[in-house]
Order: sequence, then structure tokens, then C-alpha cells
Amino acid sequence: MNQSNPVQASNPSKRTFDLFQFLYKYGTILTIFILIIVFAISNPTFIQGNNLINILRSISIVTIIAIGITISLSVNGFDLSVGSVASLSNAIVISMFVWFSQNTFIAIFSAIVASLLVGVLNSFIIVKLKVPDMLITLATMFIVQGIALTYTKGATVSQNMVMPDGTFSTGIISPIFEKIGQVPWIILIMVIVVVVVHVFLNFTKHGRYMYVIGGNIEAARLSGIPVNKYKIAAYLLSALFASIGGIVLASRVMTAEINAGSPYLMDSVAAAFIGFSVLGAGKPNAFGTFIGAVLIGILQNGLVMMSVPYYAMDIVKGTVLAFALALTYYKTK
Amino acid sequence: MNQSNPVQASNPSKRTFDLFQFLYKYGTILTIFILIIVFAISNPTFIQGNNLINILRSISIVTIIAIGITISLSVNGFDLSVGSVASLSNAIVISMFVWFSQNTFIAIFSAIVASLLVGVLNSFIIVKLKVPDMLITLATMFIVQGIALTYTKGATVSQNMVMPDGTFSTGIISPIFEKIGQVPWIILIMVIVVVVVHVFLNFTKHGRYMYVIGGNIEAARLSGIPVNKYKIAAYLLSALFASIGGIVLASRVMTAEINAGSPYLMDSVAAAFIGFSVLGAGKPNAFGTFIGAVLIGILQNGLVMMSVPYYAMDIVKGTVLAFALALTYYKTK
Amino acid sequence: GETTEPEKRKGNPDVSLENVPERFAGGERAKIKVIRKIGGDDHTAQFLAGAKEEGEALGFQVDVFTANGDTAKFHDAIAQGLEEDYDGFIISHGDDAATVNAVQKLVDAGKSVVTFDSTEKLAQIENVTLTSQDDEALATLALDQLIKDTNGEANIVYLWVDGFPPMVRRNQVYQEKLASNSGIKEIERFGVAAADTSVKTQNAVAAMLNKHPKGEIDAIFATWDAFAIGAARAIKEAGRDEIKIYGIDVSNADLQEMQDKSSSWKYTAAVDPKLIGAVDMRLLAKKLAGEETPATYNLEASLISGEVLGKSDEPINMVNLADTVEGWGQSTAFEEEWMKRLKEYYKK
Amino acid sequence: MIHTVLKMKEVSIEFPGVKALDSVDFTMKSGTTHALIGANGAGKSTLMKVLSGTYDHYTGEILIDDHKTNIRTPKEAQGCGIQIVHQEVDTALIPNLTVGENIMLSNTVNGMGKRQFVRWKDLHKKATVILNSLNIHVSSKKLVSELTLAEKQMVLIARTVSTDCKFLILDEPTAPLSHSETKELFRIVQELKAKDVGIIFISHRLPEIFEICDEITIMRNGKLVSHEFVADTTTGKVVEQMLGRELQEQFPKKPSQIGEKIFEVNTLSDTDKIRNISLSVHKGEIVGIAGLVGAGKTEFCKALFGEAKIKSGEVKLRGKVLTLSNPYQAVKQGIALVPEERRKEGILVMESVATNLTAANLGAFTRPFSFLNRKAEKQKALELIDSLGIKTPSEEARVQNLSGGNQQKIAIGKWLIADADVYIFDEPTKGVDVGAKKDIFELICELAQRGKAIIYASSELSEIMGITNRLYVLYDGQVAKELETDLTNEEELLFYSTGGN
Ligand SMILES: Nc1ncnc2c1ncn2[C@@H]1O[C@H](COP(=O)(O)OP(=O)(O)OP(=O)(O)O)[C@@H](O)[C@H]1O
Ligand SMILES: Nc1ncnc2c1ncn2[C@@H]1O[C@H](COP(=O)(O)OP(=O)(O)OP(=O)(O)O)[C@@H](O)[C@H]1O
Ligand SMILES: [Mg+2]
Ligand SMILES: [Mg+2]
Repeated sequence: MNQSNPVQASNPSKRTFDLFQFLYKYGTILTIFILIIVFAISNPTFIQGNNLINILRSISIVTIIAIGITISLSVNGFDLSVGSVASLSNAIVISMFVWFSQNTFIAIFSAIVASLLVGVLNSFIIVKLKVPDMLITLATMFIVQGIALTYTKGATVSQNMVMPDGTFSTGIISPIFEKIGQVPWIILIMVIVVVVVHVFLNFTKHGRYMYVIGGNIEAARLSGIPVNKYKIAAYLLSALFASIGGIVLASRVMTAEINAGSPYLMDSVAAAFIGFSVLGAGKPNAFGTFIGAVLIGILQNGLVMMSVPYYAMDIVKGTVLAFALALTYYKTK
Repeated sequence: MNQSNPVQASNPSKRTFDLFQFLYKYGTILTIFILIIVFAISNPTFIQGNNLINILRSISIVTIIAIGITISLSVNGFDLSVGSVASLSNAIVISMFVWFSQNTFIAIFSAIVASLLVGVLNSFIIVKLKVPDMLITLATMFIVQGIALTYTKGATVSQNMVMPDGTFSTGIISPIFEKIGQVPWIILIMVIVVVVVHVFLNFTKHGRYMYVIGGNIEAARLSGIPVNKYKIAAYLLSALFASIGGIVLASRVMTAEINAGSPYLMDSVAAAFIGFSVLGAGKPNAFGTFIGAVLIGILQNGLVMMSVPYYAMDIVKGTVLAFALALTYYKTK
Repeated sequence: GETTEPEKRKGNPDVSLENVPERFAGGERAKIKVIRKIGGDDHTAQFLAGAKEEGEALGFQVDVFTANGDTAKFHDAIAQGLEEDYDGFIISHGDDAATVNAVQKLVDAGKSVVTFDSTEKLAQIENVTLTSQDDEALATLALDQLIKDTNGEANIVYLWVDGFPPMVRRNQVYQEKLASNSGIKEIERFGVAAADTSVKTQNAVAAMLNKHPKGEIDAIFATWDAFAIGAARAIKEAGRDEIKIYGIDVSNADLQEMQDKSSSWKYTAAVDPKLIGAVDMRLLAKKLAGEETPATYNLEASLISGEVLGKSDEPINMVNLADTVEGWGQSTAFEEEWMKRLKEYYKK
Repeated sequence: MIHTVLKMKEVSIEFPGVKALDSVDFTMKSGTTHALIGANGAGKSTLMKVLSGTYDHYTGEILIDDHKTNIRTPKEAQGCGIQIVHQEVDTALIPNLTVGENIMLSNTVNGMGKRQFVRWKDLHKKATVILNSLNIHVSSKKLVSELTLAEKQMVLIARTVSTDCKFLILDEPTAPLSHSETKELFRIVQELKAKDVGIIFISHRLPEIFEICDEITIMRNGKLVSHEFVADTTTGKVVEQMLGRELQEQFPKKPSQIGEKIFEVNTLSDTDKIRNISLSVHKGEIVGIAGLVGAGKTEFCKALFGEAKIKSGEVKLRGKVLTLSNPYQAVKQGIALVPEERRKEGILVMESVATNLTAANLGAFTRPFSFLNRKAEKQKALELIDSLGIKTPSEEARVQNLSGGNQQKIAIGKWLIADADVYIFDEPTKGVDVGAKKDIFELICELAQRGKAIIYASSELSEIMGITNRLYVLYDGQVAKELETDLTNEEELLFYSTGGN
């Protein structure tokens, strides 16, 4: 609710300089550096190139999906359906190969088209029926999850699987497609997504319109910005990136597991929100989201290295998240 | 984001009378009636007393937790940690019986105290450090989940379980406690919670203050309302009801499974949000939340009864949710 | 509730129903509900498919439901099923104490019940058959192979998650083996149960491989196929094929992975989940027919070797695995003569 | 020069329960300044919102040079060269973007053509040029959320200046502006006028209107009352037409029953702006806080109310030192504040009139166990609506839909119930019409007569002179001078408030 404009409450006081202002801007990045140092001291392999690549690889899907959320946040919307869309996209792309023996282009194309349809549905209901976005994307989250499950009949799709009629599927996943989920491509895709969306949001007029709409929709409407078109675009983009996330996931695991995309929702939301304050942006932004994902990824990796029992990992993860947030938001008063 | 005051956008125009106004107010209730009729026609056992009791029993935990969310929404907050708190409360109450052979009173008391501590932590960070509630409760959600897991060492707690030292636990769960989760008590508890919170929010000074704070926190502060106290109270109450939800769950299943409370988050959020518009309240309200839970419960039960394949259930559930929302929010323009 | 007249369906009139138990001899069908607590994994899908297929072959109407891990929803479904006109229930993964009460109510109402991987306390209730896949055998098969391959000297990574009865049982075997083979040392452990378990495991194992350079890890024991496949992918990504994986459970995707000659997933011990569903359904049919059934039944485990799989020229999946692994998916346990006849009768 | 003629004919509009405009005609030429005045709720803002395309459900027509135009959306209005600076500035600004982006917004929206990329350097340079030409000293890279109200207002004016428009509507632009800022604005208005822009100017400050406007249109109760040349009318006549009656003396008789000293502030400093302020207020006395915009009046008022962090000094009521760490404590100890930014701080826009009126002292309307006594609440609300003359369809109406002046009455009304000892008013007449202003002054004097201590902060020197017994001039966060109102004049006040010594 009131996270939409965290900077609004800020009442920077000129005189007390700005430890706090500083922390607000650099808190997250500082936390990352502290974590890196702590982990590196406890285990030097942490900062080896290989491991850094591991970390980047592990956050790439989260980042791509979180970028979609960032775009929906930029128009002050919120898309809860991204996890399900990623699942759906994952299921479709794999099934296109396995069930229908299609080529890479068609497989990816179908997955993206299906995801965009979800985006169309979301934006139609939000824009035309004026249902609050968080509510309707909660509903479409269920719907899309159900569609993905029904499509795969609740089973994992993999090469050479047994079909309902007892025959075996014969399609194979193209080796080119397999590359997408491998280093360096998976990292490259993430970097391109982050850079493109960063440029889009900050340097094109469309990006600015989105921020304007997010900042004050009435004012945007009154300045003649086609508000609805941009809202629709935002939800389409959000679905698109969720879809790309699902495709990359598919390529990484080469199967379509049930609800494989849904766990990405929470981490992505966290990354996008942590990104708000990075470098004092005070609004959802692509670079910040990336930094947020890096923070989460480093934590995850470092904790495994330190052999923290998995059940305690949530405590540490949550605490560092809380710490970064407190550092970011704590104001003199 | 913009779900906080869905009614705000309404610009009811007198002349087109008010099919839409009517639907806004009664859409959810109408949907419920339609569903009941459809399910009853397809299977008469649906409206048998026993099945209605089943439905009420099945929604009781969701309702109790959703009531806590409703309270946090009333001050324009949002508590994502309720699911984890319910898990923690569940784990503590069962472990008190099983590991420490305590009596019912102590077991319940400990669970509630632990949950309230989470509430204190949440409200401290929100009120003092000014971290946006959705973000910090996301963090505490992880932390509390981790604490609950660590407390049970990631294992299920049940009577006669094997302890880490290889012996068997000897404590038993009191038969009185078992009653809580059984009809009629479980339904009674839900009804009492709904009625008490409804009266509290609508007919007492404190409830009014909470709504006022939710509407405009600055103006509320400058009217001399102790805003922070009420915010703290709201998060404590939210944790309290999550805790009660966890205790009722514990009594129903008589074990403490890992993350048992987390599936309740989504349903509870949905119930609370659906409740916004019930009878045209336009704000979070206890009765509406109950109606929201009833809608979800009826759907769930009816779909199982109609033998809808479990993987298609989400589609129907989501669609009806979307339909109720559209009915509720669709405005003449 | 009262039972309504079971719907009759015309079968093949050429097949006589002689010797078929009275319950089914008149062409009456039965209505069965399969309720499973856990969900979202391939084991669930296969199990449910097995039960449904077998039941429908016998002319039954089979409804399936999974609560996706939500215990209260699981109980809601049982309570609801009681109100409807089902004749029998297969209850899977009812591992909480409250399941005993719930099943007791079903039995009191005259329903037949077979359970799978549920709490052992159900044995108190008469006429309920408890089935399970033999977790001890599964763990023993995989671990013995690991010990044999490494001559009892190995540093291993243990992938395991607490909180689920089968996992608890597998862990018991593991602890015993660890105690009796001092050469086997656990150097890392990890495990989470989530919808993306395999990816989380993949990321975690990747981090471990970095922490422990070549030579420090000899093998991985994965108590669940979702762990094993994640580990296998991580090893492939890091090119550390000196490490061997020993797993439990199998799915079609797993077979794909294991068949790959470069895969480090060497062995997995498993029971065909589809077969479990089918056997449970047969047990239930026997109960409905009023025949004698055992109080417990353990489904036999097999050890699947990646090397053997790799030798096959055609791709192997859950069905044709039977050609490679003897006895896979072929159990005729409880498949009575009259069932075959009934299947014949209802064959389309 | 050939001027463009704008005509609105028989414009009517209705909202639930209110006929806001009733067949209103409005005519003006470009290159002139046209005042639109009327009491609070007369329909001025609504008429201008129709003209600028905010509403599409009006009846009547709009003609430009006798061509019928169809203005139903802001875009269409802008297409006709009509720009508006709204009364509530926050509704038009994007808080999370910079000043430069806000100023150049219409440019970015309409002026980029096929170009896709924003040229940041260019944008800030252009914005800076506009800011400089208006003498506004704000960095174009600052976030709008960090600006003061006056600065926000100037940014909005700068935005309209950045576009080429034929008609510029300024809805109470001077309300938050200081003297010098107002002068700047007038200079800009004159410049625009010279460029053949028609300016519609809404204000409750009659002297301003007589200073810069050529023509005047007066509205009352959603109807047109008169349209004439400013030169042909007088203040008195205008007021009479506005209110439908003659306005007697604007300021009521000042309270004279001044009692003992009850409220004292000693060398108060806060962490930000306020330094070493000492003052005292007696029972039944109205003490003015004068000072230019930005002198620290608002901060001082908030510090007394526990909203700002106090660094040193003490505040005493009846000799007892108060602890003021938050407004709740302040209220408990008998202090009430009517804040300056009423929409944000003074009223609960989403709540009903009754809820607003009782918000500060809801405890008085409860039964045991804090249960609300709705009947008593309603009765008291009706009483207040009546005695304050609040124009509202019912006590259940949302405050959001009331006009500015009525909102302000509600913000004051809630403290009447609370029964405090010290009342602090921060610019209570901002955006309030002369009739309502008089009601508010009467209210304040009545409070004083009941023995309350009153602090009245305002940058309107005439008001300070008219209503206070004694006053303090604030300059840069400090008290520059203490004066007896009867022994001083506006010139002296202005002298001290601009830093004279
Ligand atoms: N959106 C709306 N819904 C309902 N009533 C409205 C709405 N907008 C305006 N009104 C009503 O229309 C009338 C005219 O309001 P308007 O804002 O035009 O007054 P105004 O002349 O600008 O007053 P002020 O000087 O106080 O700003 C008021 O009674 C107001 O309550
Ligand atoms: N939100 C804000 N952000 C930055 N600076 C502010 C803000 N609010 C006030 N200030 C600064 O604090 C100083 C004191 O402002 P204050 O509002 O107390 O003055 P004032 O005398 O009440 O003027 P006004 O007539 O505008 O109310 C001013 O210099 C102003 O620029
Ligand atoms: Mg107005
Ligand atoms: Mg001020």
C-alpha cells in the first residue's frame, strides 16, 4: 500500500548532512559489499570467477521476471500473475518440442503468444473493468496456473514421455534451445533485458510516460498521455518478461515441471522492491531490480557455502532483507 | 497498489440508476447465491446440512487469518507474515504438548505470546524505522518461517515422535484441545471472531480511528489520534488472529507440519479483498471478509463435489474470483 | 449419507461375468475417491493416473483430488467425500494423526479404505489396508550400491529434507549405514521442498562444487529424484563428472537424464508410482468384493542403473523401462482372475 | 490585433445531490485578463474544469471564434489552446519525477513527434531557462516531492508557460504565494497578456483582481450573476453580488477581555528551521504570527503541536511544562492546530462530514467500552454544520466533494468539539471566500471570548492587522519583533518581515 512512493515521505533535512540520505541511496549496495566481504573471508572460493558466474546464472530467471514486475510497478500497477505465466510459458515451449516436434522458433513464439494473451486479459480487466490490479492478477494467477496444469494434465513434460494414449512422444528439444539456459547465454539474456529496460524506462518517452502515470495518473491523463494504452503496454511487457523467464527456465531444466514458475514470484517481488531505493531512484527501476536480485542471489549462494542448514536459511535471508530495508528507509524522523 | 480504496474511483451517476451500484454492493453475495443454486442442482447433497457444516468448517481457519489481514488493511497496512505466524503458532502449540507435556492453557498461551512478538517486531520496524509494511512483512514472513522450521528442525511434530536423541516423545495432546478444531467449536470460534471484529471496527471509537488512519494518516495524526499506537495495535491484532488460526489448525490436524500455515496467505488475502465491496462498504471490513471466505469455501467444496479434475480447479476458482471482482468493480464508466 | 443406486453401464455382452464376485456380477459399478495430501510432483501425477486407469478398467468411476500439501484441505475433502456416495477411498500421504479419526469415520460409515504412505496408527482400524513403497529397501538399495562402488571410502553430499514420513524413513537407513561404514563421510547436506526444488538444488549444488574443488566430493546421495536431477544438472554445468549420484525415485524426465552417457546420475532406486496406484485400486476392489485383504503391503523396490539404460538403443521411459528392469511396473499382485474378466467386460 | 473569442453557453452540470452549474454563460477575449469570482462552492472551479476538459457530462456548448468545439477531454481542451493550473496543485504534479520533467511534461507528451528518446540535457536546459525567466530558484533536477507548496505552484505555472496556449486558467494561483512571488506571477501574467494569451484568474483576494484584471465575471450558487469591466465596478459592489447581500465590517470586533498569561514558549528551537522563539499568549487573546512565506510559521506551529522535533526550549501551559513529542500528546494537553495544507493534513477526504467533525474528540461520543454513540455524533455534526454554515448535502456526504472553503470550515469545526485551551490557526483563510472568511474570523473571536488562547499565523498582513491583539513577526525562523497590533501598521510589519531592523 504505502510502498508506492517511498521517497515521498522523505523530508531530507539539509543540515544534519546525510548519513541517512547516503544510506538511503547506497544501503543496498553497501549491504551487498558487506556480504561479499563476509562470505569471501569465510570461504575464499566465494569470490572465484566460477562462483560469481554461478551466482549470476542463479539470479538470471528471477531478474528477468522481476524486470517485468518492475514495469508493472512503474505505472503503479502490480502483476501477481507472473509466476504462473512463467509456468505456462515453460510448459508450452517444452510441449511444442516434445509433443508437436516443432522447431525452436515456433516453440518460443507460441509460448510468448500465450503469455501475451494473459497480459491482454489482465490489462483488459484492469483498464476496462477497472478492477484493482492486485486483485485481478491474483485471480489470473489462479486461472493461468490452472491452465498450465490442465495443459500438462498435472504431469511433468519431458522428452520421450508416455502420452495419455500409451504411445511415446517422439519430439526432441533442439540443441540450440538448450544453449539459452547455459552460460554465457543465460547471463547475457539477463544483462540485455536489464539494459534494454533500463534504457527504455529512463531514456525513451514511453518510459517517462509510464513513470508519469505511476506518479500521478490523474495528472498524466490531464496532460494528454494515453494512460490506458500505456497501462496495457505495461501489463503486456510484464507478461512478456515472465514468458521469457519461463523459456529460460525451460531451457535450463529441459523439462516442464508442475508450477515450476510460481516460486519466482516472491523472490522477484523482493528484488523489485529492494530496487526502489538503489542509488536514490525512489521509484521502480531496472538497474535497482537487478541489484536487488544480486543481493538475494549472493545471500542464497553464500549461505549454502557456509553450510547453513536450509531451514535456517530463511531466517538469514529474511534478516538481511529486513536489514537492507531498514538501512534504506530509516529516516532521522 | 490502487486497491486501497476501490470505491474512490466511483463516480456514481444518479440517472443511469443503479444496476451497477447494485452489483457493486451485492455482486459478491449474488455470485454466492448463483453458485449455491448451480451446485445444488448438479448435486443435491451440496445443500445438505452436513455439507454446509463442512463448508463452514473448511473456511474457518482462512476466515480467522483473513480477519487479521482485514485489521491490518484497515489502517492501510498489509501483513504478509500471517501465514508464517500461523505456522509458528501451530508448531509451538503442538510442541508444548508433545515435547514439554504442558497443559492446554500454557500451550495456547505460549503460541500467542510468540506470535505477538512477531507482531511487535513488525510494528516496531514499520512505525519506528518507517519501512513500508508490505516490504517488511515480506522479510518477516521469511524470518518467521525460518524460525518455525528451525524450532521444529524441519520435521513434523506429532505425538510419539522420535526425538533427536533417539527417544520417543511422551507428551500427549490434551483432549480438550482437540475439541477446538471440531464442529461446533471451530465454527463458533470463527463466528465469534467475525462478530467481535465487526463490532470493534464499526461500532467502537478504536475501529473508527483505524479507518481514519487508513484513509489519511497525516490528517489523522494532526487530529491528535495516536497513530502509532493504533498501527502497533493493528499489527498485534493481525498477529493475534494469525496465531489463533494456527492454533485452530493445530487442533484440527493434531500435528505441526512444516509451513502448514503458508497456504492460507493467498486465500486469506483473496477473502479480505473480495470483502472490500460487500454491501458497498468500500473498505476492509470483517463481515465482507467472512463473505469472501464463504465464496472461496463454496467454490472449493462445490468443485470437489462436481469432480472437477483437481488441476482444472484453479481455473474455475480464478474465473469465479475474476467474475466476482468484475461484477463488483465494473462501473458505467 | 444414503447410497444411491449405482449407475449401470453396459459392458461387452460377449464376456460372461461368471465367477466375478457378486458385488460386480450384475454390472454394478463402484464409485471411488482417491484423495492425496501432497501434490505438484510427478510422483503424484503417476500415482493418480495409475489408480484412475486401473479403476476405470474395472468399470469403476474414479474421482481424484490432491490437496497440494494443505492438511486441512485434505481433511475437508475426506469429510466431504463421506457425505457423498462413494463406495471406497484411497487415502495417500495422510501422515498426520487426524487422519486416523477421519479414516475411522469412513470405515464406520461402511466405506472401504486403502491407504498409501500414511500414518502407521491407521493399523489400529480394522479392515484398512496400509500400503507403502518400501522406503527402507529403496534407501538400502541405493546406499549399498554407493558403498560398493566406492569400496566404503567416500566423501558424500547428502540431499535430504525432513518433515515427510518417507524422508524420515529413508534418513533412518542413511544414519544406520553411516554408522556401520566409517569410511563414508558426509561433508555437506542440503534440501528444500518447494515447487522449484530441482532448480534450488541445482543452484545449491553448484555452490558446493565451488566450495569443494575436484577430489573432495566422491558421491552424492539424493533421497528424492527432484534433488538428484538438480544435482545432475549442476554437475554437468560445472563439468565435474568425477562425482556420482545415487538417487531414489524415478520419473520420465529422470530416465532421460540417466540415459545420457555423460550423466553422473548412476543409480536410482524406485518403485513404479503408477503401479502403486494400480495395486491400491486392486486392493480396494477386493475389499468391495468382500474378499480377504492383508493389513499391510509393501511394494517392491528396484534399482535402476544408468549404465544399463544407456545401452538400450531406443529411448527409455516409464513404460518401456520394464524391458530393461525386470519386474518394473509389472506386478500382478492382487490381480485376481475375476478382475481380468471384469476388465475384459468393460473393455471398449 | 485580432483576438480570439471564447464563449461558453448555457453550461450546466450535475453531481449526485448537487447542481454545480446551472446554465452558465461565460465570454472572454484573448489578450485580456478576466477575473472569475464567487463564494466558496459557487462553481468557479467546476466551470473551469468543464472548459479544460475534465468533465464530459456537462450540457451546453463551447465556442471559439464562433466555431462550435467539442471539449470533452483534456487533450481536446489543449488542442484548442486551453491550459489550466488547478487549485489543488498536487493533482497535477508527478511527485517522483524531477522539476524539469514536470515542467516539460506537455512538451514530452505532445512535442516529441516521432522522436523516441528523451534528451535529458536538453530537457533540463530548457526547463532551467523557463525557471530563470520566471525568477524561480529551484534546481530543475530536484524531485517535486521535496518542494514546498509555493514552489510546486510555480512549477505548475512554469509548465503552462512552456506550452503555447491561447487561454490560461489560473485557479487561485496566488493562495500559496508570497508577496514577491505574487508580483512575479503578475509580471508573467502581463507578459503573457502582451503575447495575446487570455488569462482567466480565479482568486478570493479582491485587491489582486482590481490590480491585474480587465473584466470580471461573478458567480453565485452555480449561476452567472454579472459580467462587467473591472473599471466599472467597485469592491463593495463585487462583494455584494458575490454574496447576494452586503458585507458589513469584514473583521468582527476584537476580543477585549484579556485574562492572565496561560501559554508560554521559551527559547524554542527545532532541529530544522526554528531558532530561539519566545512568546506568550494570554487567555482570550489573539496573537498573530506574521511573516513571509518560508519564514517558518508553519514549522513553528507544528513544533508547538508536537509534529517537529524540538531541540531546545520549553513550552508551558498554565505554568506546567508540556511534553510535545507527538500531536496526540499535544491534544491531550489542550492544544489544537488547524494545519495549512488542509487536503493533506486537515481533513479526511474519504470520510463523511460527521466523521471529520468528530475525529479530534471521538471520545465524547462514546458509550461505555468505547462504543460509538452514533446518534449523539450525528446530532452534534448537524449542529456544527448549521452553526458554521457548511454547505453540504448531508452530514453523511464525503468531504472530498465539498468546495475548498467548506472543507476548511470542517477542519476548524472538528477542534471546536475538542475544546482545547490553545488554538493554533495556520493560514486558515487560504482559498476561502470573503463570506466564509468572515465566518471564520467570527469563530476565532468567539473562541477568544470564551477565554481561549489563540495563535494566528498568516502571511496576509491585512488579516493579522484586522484580527489580532498582539503579534510577533517571524523572519528566517526567528522572532524579529513583537508588536501591539493597534500601535503598528502594515508597512511596519512588512519592514520587519523582510528582514529590516
Ligand atoms: N466531483 C464532484 N462531485 C460532487 N460534487 C462536486 C464535485 N465537484 C464539485 N462539486 C460541488 O460543486 C459545487 C461547486 O464546487 P467548486 O469547486 O466549483 O466551487 P468553487 O467555486 O471553486 O469554490 P472554492 O472557492 O471553494 O474553490 C460545490 O458545491 C461542490 O461541492
Ligand atoms: N516539504 C518540504 N521540503 C523541503 N523544504 C521545505 C518543505 N516544507 C517546508 N520547507 C522549507 O522550510 C522552510 C520553512 O517553511 P514553513 O512552511 O515553515 O514556512 P511558512 O512561514 O509557514 O511559509 P508558508 O507561508 O509557505 O506556510 C521554508 O524555507 C521551506 O522552503
Ligand atoms: Mg475552487
Ligand atoms: Mg506556512
